[in-house]
Amino acid sequence: MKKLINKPENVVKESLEGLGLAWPELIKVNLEPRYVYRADAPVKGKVAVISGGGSGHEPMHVGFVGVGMLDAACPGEVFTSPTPDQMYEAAKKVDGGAGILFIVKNYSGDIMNFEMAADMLKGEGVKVESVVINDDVAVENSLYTQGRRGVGTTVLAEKICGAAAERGYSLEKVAALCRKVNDWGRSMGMALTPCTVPAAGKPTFELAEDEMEIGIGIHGEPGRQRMKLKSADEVTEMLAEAVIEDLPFKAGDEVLAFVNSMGGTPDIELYIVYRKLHQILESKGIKVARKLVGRYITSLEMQGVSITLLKLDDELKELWDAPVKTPGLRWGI
Amino acid sequence: MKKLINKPENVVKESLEGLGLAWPELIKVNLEPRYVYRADAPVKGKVAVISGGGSGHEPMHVGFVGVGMLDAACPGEVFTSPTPDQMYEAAKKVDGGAGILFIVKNYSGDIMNFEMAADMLKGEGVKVESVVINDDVAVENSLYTQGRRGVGTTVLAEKICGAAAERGYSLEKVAALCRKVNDWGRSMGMALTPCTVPAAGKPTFELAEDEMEIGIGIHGEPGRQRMKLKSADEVTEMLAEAVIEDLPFKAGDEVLAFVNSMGGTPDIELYIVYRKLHQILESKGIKVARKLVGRYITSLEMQGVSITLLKLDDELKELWDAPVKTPGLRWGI
Amino acid sequence: MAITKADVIKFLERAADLLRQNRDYLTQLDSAIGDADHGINMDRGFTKIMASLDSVKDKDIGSILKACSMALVSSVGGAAGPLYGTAFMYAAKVLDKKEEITPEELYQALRSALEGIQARGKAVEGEKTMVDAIAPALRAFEEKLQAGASLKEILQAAVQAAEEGVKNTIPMKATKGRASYLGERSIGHQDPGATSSYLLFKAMLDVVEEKGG
Amino acid sequence: MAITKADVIKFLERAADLLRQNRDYLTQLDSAIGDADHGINMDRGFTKIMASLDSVKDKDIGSILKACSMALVSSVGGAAGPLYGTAFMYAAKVLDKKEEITPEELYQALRSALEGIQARGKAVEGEKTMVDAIAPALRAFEEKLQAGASLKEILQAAVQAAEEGVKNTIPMKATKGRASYLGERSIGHQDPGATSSYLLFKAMLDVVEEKGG
Ligand SMILES: Nc1ncnc2c1ncn2[C@@H]1O[C@H](COP(=O)(O)OP(=O)(O)O)[C@@H](O)[C@H]1O
Ligand SMILES: Nc1ncnc2c1ncn2[C@@H]1O[C@H](COP(=O)(O)OP(=O)(O)O)[C@@H](O)[C@H]1O
Ligand SMILES: [Mg+2]
Ligand SMILES: [Mg+2]
Ligand SMILES: [Mg+2]
Ligand SMILES: [Mg+2]
Repeated sequence: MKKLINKPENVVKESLEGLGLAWPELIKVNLEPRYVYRADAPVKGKVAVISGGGSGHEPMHVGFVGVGMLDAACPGEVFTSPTPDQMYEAAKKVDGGAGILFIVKNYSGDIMNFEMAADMLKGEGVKVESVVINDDVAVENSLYTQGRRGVGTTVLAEKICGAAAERGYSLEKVAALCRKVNDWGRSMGMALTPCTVPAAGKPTFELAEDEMEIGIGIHGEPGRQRMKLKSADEVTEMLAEAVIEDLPFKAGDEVLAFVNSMGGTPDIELYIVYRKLHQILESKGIKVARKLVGRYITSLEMQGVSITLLKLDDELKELWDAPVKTPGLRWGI
Repeated sequence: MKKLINKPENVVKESLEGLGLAWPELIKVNLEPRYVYRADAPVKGKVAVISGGGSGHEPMHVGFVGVGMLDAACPGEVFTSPTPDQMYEAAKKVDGGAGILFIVKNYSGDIMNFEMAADMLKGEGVKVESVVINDDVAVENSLYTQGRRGVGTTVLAEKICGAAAERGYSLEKVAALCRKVNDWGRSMGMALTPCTVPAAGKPTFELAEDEMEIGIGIHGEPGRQRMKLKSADEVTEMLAEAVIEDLPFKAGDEVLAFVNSMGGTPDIELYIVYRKLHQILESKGIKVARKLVGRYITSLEMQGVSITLLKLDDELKELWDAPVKTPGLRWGI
Repeated sequence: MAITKADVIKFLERAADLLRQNRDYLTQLDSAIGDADHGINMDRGFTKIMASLDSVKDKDIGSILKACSMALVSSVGGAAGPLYGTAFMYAAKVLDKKEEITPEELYQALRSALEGIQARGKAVEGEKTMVDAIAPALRAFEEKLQAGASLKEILQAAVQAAEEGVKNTIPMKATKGRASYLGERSIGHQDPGATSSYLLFKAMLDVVEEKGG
Repeated sequence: MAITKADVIKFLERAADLLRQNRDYLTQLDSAIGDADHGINMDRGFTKIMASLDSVKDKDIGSILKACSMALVSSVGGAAGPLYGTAFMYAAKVLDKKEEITPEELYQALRSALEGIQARGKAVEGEKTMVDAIAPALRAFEEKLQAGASLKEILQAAVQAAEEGVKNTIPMKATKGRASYLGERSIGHQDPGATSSYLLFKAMLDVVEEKGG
């Protein structure tokens, strides 16, 4: 395992300390229990948007705390859901009196831990709404299973709901908006290489030099299919087709096209994928009204890419464009 | 070689096409010869700031074209200097009548190609100033050699000079400012893993599972020393000490601390390095007045990190804070 | 033969040891169909239990198990944290104020623990989870209990049933938890959570066997 | 024996072939002390020359070499592009309007080319660059020329001197170009640019030998 770390067991803690030292104007870091929160929290009268999940997906979530996005983020160990006390304490810290929105990715661990925190808070009279993001089309959707994983749409939901909260939307309205974003967003990812959880010390899976994994999860969970490495255009087609036909996205739709690096894939490759995605969408009469290209929801150093499409209306466009100032996403201020 | 590409020979072209499709509101892409330029160029009466170099270091340089930073960038093949016709054509396109500043990294190829372009432009009466960035303390500085490589300070110079040009600084003043940034900036990098130039198909160098390369160049050039892998804190100390003692940076100085990923190193590790750097600087009485943490000057998918320190005065701080809107760096607008 | 508070503490210590020894094994099982952290998670949780025992070890068994629940919930995370945390919490309720417990009370506590797991995780048998080790173990427990067997015999039967339950998860297709994302591809792999549940039964048996009960 | 325009074209074709064949070799040399692109760069440049020959092949030799210069400058990039581009430009000046050239004129053109390289790159012999192949080759060329040798003999001597020049770069410490960043660590490696220069001399010899001159 080759990483710039000290001890595996200190990775999350030291990284959070670094984040706090780097961005004192934006965020504060609480270490016991672990959460990152807006330096100016609580913002009176504003719905507080909180998310969290395993670490190793940075900038998501801790890098999205700040103005116009998250009020707090609760990082678990690498790829492990955070514990209820983290969400409970974070919520107490950032509660501005207008209620708390939990944005939860659909993993049984995340669901259960956020649920326990919500129960604790509700017991104390705090208004809490939880919205579960489950946008990964790689996973068969079924009433009889855990359902789809939450992936790329989470980033977009955090931005859009953060902007809505900043504008004074009520808790019910922010939660409804979050559900709309989840309903309108679809994703799928793939990996060229695995990643190594520091505490585990060896790669989560293995891929031969000429293989790739289609439909990979953001924790290195095996995907839909392992197959021979294909060209960027072919990979993009595979991912885009699966995503487009799932909603389905149709001619005349306006979308946000999000091309995301799993961590190790550099910009030069991301833009080759973006190029093809843009061409595919145009050829189908789907208009790319907004885009996001970069590393936003990662799996440590894994090489690979994910594609997320989000259908847009005027409300979503306006909220997407609203100013945001976080370590990981910033514009307008 | 595992990459999301189509054909090695099309990597730069297709990536530029993708960049252009993604950011039409900011930039335009010219393919023959290759350069990326501000969509609103030429800006009348403004000094045009142009840089360029081999591709593979994205977002530098093409990702830094836009408002408040570069007017144009000329990308060569991967890790290969661009050709003079690129800089010549780009300069003609963005010349607003106030002259052209070339920001050139100190590699013989870059120097010679920019020099040829400058000669061609001067022959036509265009005012051109060239400033060479040579901030890499890993390389011994000597009158009798090529001198130091240009690395991390280039990013800072492009931001600061871009802001100055936007504010109406004259060509002479922007060039003088650029020299000041170069004089006050120092960098050093290291690698955990090599990278693979697409056209070459295999890694530029090899490192054993327990080895790292200290003082690596951004093209995978061997560095000062190959040694056993050390902890993040030890690596940070090694880089920071070399950088600090070179200027030297002293107690009471204000600095911009820039922790840069070589491409494949994820945020979670970068912030562990930032943490230690911040602690080292504080312990020496050097004040971190500004910071930049992320992937800004990369070597494809190489894992590793570089540290750049830039001494700051009020002018540099103000120009650093000025609004910038490019694909790779954005704030304030 | 009654189970004393000292036995409960020994059980926790033995469980912590077993989970530490099987840390890599559990993690490896989880890497095949999950995210390669189950052993790390369980080890972290029981290390936390060990660290928090000192302040509660003089209280009643219910209080001790409640402290374990808090330790697990606040340190394990993932799916296993809330599930095992809830299990200990439900068991603690049954054993509230007890300084000693009978095999019958142990059975009631374990039943309650399983109810907690199912209330939290909504899994039934056959979904390739820890329930597939615990439910058969409890059936074996009950049978032997009613037949008047010794605690040692009871736990031997429970451990054996748990072990079979673990093996039975191999051909199952997961429909709960992270492994369910794999669909058909989850078939052929042993469930890590069922395996850690088996280890907890094994820890109980070890303590009773050592005691010579 | 005079060198015709057809010979010049054959030389360019042969050079393109040789550089294509040695693409990986040159790149590998560059990966040891540079950035692993020299073979790729040279191949790209001479491929561009081949593509641009059609439109100039009926003009004089000077014009052909000037077109080569433009092709190299606008396609090679790196250090080699300006250096070889300038070399061809300087050679073209000497051979302006010529339809045929004598060995003496060839010598003058090559001298001028070296001057161009040194004006552009500021390197002198001993700095571990292409100059270390070209300069000794031209000394051998001049010596044989003055001794009245045939063009074939002249070029054989030049190629041999270039080859020795290439070998002599191995123990040198680079003080120009990308390899100079390595300082002492550049010692022990053969310079890629010197090697490509040797190949250009070799291409000239091959054409003359084939012609039977
Ligand atoms: N809904 C559920 N009900 C019961 N057990 C579950 C459920 N979801 C997951 N599990 C158990 O949890 C185990 C995984 O635990 P762990 O790896 O620690 O958590 P995570 O999956 O969040 O990484 C699985 O092997 C399974 O036995
Ligand atoms: N200043 C110089 N003068 C003469 N030759 C040089 C000079 N700098 C570099 N070279 C030659 O260029 C070669 C490298 O060319 P190439 O790899 O194409 O360019 P780059 O170093 O920019 O990648 C070196 O091997 C050396 O022979
Ligand atoms: Mg987990
Ligand atoms: Mg090069
Ligand atoms: Mg797991
Ligand atoms: Mg080179």
